[in-house]
Amino acid sequence: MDLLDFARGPALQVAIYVFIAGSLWRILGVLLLQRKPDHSEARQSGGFRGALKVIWSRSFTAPAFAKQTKYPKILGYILHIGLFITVFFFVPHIVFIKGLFGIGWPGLPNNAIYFVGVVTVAVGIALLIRRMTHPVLRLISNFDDYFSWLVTMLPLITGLIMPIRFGVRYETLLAIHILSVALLLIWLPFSKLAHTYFVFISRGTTGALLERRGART
Amino acid sequence: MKAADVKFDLESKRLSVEKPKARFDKQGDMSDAERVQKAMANFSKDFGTTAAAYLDACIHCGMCAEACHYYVATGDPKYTPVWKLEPFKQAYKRESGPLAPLYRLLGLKKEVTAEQLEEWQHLLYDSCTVCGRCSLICPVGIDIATLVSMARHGMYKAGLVPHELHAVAERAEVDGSPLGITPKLFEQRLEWMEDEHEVDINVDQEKVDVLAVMSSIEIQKYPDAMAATAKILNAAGESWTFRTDGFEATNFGLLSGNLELQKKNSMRIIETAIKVGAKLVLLPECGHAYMALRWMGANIYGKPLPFKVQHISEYLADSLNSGKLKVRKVDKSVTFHDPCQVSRRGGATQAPRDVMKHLGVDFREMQNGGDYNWCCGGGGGVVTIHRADELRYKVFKLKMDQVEATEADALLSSCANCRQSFDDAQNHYNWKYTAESLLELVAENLEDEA
Amino acid sequence: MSLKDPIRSPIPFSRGNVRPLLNEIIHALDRLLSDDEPTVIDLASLPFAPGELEELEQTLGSGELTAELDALGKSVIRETGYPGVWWVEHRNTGGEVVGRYIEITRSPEILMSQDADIGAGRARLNDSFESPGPELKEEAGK
Amino acid sequence: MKTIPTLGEILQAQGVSRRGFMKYCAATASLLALPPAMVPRIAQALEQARRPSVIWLSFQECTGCTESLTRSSSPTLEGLIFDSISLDYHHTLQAASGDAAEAARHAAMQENMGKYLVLVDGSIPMANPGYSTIAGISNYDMLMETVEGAAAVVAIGSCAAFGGIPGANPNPTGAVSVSDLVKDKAVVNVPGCPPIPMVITAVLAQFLTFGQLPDLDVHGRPVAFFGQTIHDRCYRRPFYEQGKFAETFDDEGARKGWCLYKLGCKGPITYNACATVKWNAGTSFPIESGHPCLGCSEPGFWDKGGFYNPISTADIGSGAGLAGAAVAGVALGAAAATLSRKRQQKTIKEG
Repeated sequence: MDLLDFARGPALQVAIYVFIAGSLWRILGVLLLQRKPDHSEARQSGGFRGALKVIWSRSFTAPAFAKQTKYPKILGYILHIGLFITVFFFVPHIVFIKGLFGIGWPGLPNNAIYFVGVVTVAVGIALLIRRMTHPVLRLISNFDDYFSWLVTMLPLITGLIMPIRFGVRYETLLAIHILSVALLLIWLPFSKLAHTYFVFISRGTTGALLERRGART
Repeated sequence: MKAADVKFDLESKRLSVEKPKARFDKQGDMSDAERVQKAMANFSKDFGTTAAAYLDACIHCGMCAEACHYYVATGDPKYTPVWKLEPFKQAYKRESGPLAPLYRLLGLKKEVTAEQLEEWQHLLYDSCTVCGRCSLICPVGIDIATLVSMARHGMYKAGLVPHELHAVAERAEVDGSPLGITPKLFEQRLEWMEDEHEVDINVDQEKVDVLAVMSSIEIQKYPDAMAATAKILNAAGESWTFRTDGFEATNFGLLSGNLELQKKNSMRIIETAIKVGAKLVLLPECGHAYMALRWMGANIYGKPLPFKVQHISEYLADSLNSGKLKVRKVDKSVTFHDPCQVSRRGGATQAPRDVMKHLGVDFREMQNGGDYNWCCGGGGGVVTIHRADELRYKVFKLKMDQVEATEADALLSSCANCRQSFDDAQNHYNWKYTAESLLELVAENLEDEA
Repeated sequence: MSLKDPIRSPIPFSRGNVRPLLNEIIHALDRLLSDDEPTVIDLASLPFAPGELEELEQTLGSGELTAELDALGKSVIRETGYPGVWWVEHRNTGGEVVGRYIEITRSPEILMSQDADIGAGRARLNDSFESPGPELKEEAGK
Repeated sequence: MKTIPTLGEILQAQGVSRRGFMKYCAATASLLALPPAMVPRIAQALEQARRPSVIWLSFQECTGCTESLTRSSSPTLEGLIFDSISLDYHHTLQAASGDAAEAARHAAMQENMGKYLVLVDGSIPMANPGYSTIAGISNYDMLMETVEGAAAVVAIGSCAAFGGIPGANPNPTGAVSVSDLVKDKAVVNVPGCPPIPMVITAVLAQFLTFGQLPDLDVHGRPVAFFGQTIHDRCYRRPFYEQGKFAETFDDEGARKGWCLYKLGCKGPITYNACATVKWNAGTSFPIESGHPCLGCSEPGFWDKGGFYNPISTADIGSGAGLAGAAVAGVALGAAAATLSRKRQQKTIKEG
């Protein structure tokens, strides 16, 4: 049982268990709290339609706020799209997913993934600098923000080191990479990274509320 | 501070309690521990699924600051909307969040402290008009405005409401209406308006279709609105009445966070409406009144309301669209300030625009007007707080630029509280625009039937 | 695709090992001309794709001079189509390749007669001179 | 102690010319993957080299490694035996057997005390000595006894190096590797199943030439041959980078010679010289002939998941485990919510 076997075996297994348990814990911990019905006369029906609408529309800023939020929005999107591409279009990852769920799809060439990965890390660093320098972000940021940043960046960085290697053996780097993913999976449900699913619950709630009122979503 | 010794300053541009020599921003003589305990109790009441979903979704991206006129005007990071919720969120994470047992066990989230709550009074009251602009920009869709209103419940119970808001709420509890209006006084002013404008104003009729209600600001400062409402309803041939036992539309319970008072105010209108068998309760030109009854009334009542509720601008739009009312053309270029609770939060943005189309005015929409409109800075009870004046004037500059950019002849709105804060700021900057009432403009230009 | 067809490398020329090798040879030739410095490239440790070695050999082609060495198995020392670029291939008694090099030099070291062999050869020649073999003896006797 | 002739003297005695000797040194340099510039130094060292005595011990093995050695292309095995090493004991190859063979072994040990080389192939059963014995002597006893006076020990093949097939799960014979038992002597592992013949001879040539063992990596393997992964030296690497993969064994990609990653190639985590030195005198190696690398030179490669499972598949727990986690999550969520609601009632009552 060398480091790689440990990482690929028990470590990842436990991480996935913790991720599933943690996520359900947190989601149900929110959804099962008391729920007050809204008796007000709806201006128009379709609360559910409103929820879906906002889940989609709130991904984009309204023209009124475009100017002020242009910079963080662009960086945020590059980060998210970069993460999405590196995770879901890197062939070894696809093969991993295929091993789990049996579905696979064509991937991108590795050089493209390395490029996207580097850009994503660069943007990640830019966003961290912004969080540490922008007065608003300095005030409202806490341990969760900074640690979640690290936990998200580690898999990317360790993944990018693998082709470069810096003299370290490949299977050691692969093990470290998988352990960093395990850390991410374990940390996610207990941190702001849970916005992975809460963004839908939260946007949906607002969407349903505003759609009933016929207000701008 | 007893309700009786509250003196009103009804002469200045902005109606409120007289500027207090000594401020009583802490009510009752509870110990700090008691205040915290009261705050936590009433925060907990609101930690339902909705609040929980929001408070667990925040990713500290700080974008809500870019939408908040207090941050944009001052650049002070403490006005970041989600920062205003910090004690509320801290209490949630520690008390009711899914990970609450973990946080308590590991001591990761500290108890909210009294000092913290006192410091946050300025953030939750003076610097938040609950305008909801931040709720529109939040990328994870958190309705921050709703949470601020919720947070005020805890603040009220902890006796940490700003002096003026508390004073007005106290009088409203006693008199049934803030600004010292008693039913008697309301009736006298109606009669005064009846003579002044030679219009029949029905008062205390028994069975009617439409129950009209007024805001104390209109009754005291813009009484013509009462006459205008009467003209409109008579012209529309409605069977309507004012009721002295249920005339007050504003709800300082909602603004101060006093849930009991909010319930009392709303129930007074609901019961009166049921008594007279009204099919429609017509809300006056007031933003928070619309939010309080149109969207919160039924939930206060506990079941759907047995009558429709409309803001006067909605009624005017429907009547003009259906031809029940006809107006003369008004040759003027006009821009419109949307009251946040009616347009952005209430979804009735189109109504005033329909009315202005019928009036044939040269309507010039403000840049980012309508749903993304800058707030007048006076809503949510902020206009009554003297301590917040400097901040309000600074924030109002945004509004001034927005209006001036349209180069319209006149500025219209349909909320008395907005008009009041416009008047006060106009006086402060001796600004050329005066906020006029959409309702009164329509009333003046009704096509008088043969 | 029958067994007789030459194996084509799946790797395009632009990405395989042949192109960089040719480039290396060019630089080696520059060094040979400018500061008379020979270079030996050991082909055994290069990860050739199938057919690439043959491709390299064809590209270099053969020149005017080919030498064969018979010691501990056969060896071929051939000047390729590019003077100064030599293809040296050692095989053992079993006929298996034990070493294959490209030498960029005026003349590969292995072609030079070694002092020890020259000395031994001189001694042997001297012995056969002192006591000529049967044919020569017969000639001398007549 | 009769003086053992140096290699130079032997070759001269056989009439090999100096030029022939230079050819031999060049071949050795190439064999040791040393730069050609080293040839003079190798020549100078080889001249003085004395033929080391080599004792080959075969334990739980399939003779695959010996087969591999007999195929070793350079220098030919026969030459190796008579010219460069004195293989004094190999119970498959030697003519003598039984007590005579043992006597030969002891003689070699006596004569070359401290200088002879012990080559081991096959793992050593510890569960029960009876599993594998030679002339009634258990493998363990023979190994420890022979290793006593050895200059160095070379474990040939994955069995000797890491336990190999006998050591694979469930390891009924309790097979262990040489380095598990021999702690006080330098053990060079030459893993592979079988190892590349050239690599075996290279390690011997290295010892013959420089009289000391090559520098080793973390698993005790000569860095010259096990320093880089197959993946890093594989000629199909450009296809890996371009994302061109064979999906099945005879699809268009496989026929075009694309990367075999998706078919379970263990190249990226396997350190060996197959991609450069290749097999059967440089003819080909597993990947070149279309089969994914099994990773046979890595410890416990039999137990590293299926040969045809790509590296990045992991068996992350049984369905039961996942279901258990889900149930736990739901329970925790429900518990947290009910606890919160109870606390809310309590605080509201007090408030």
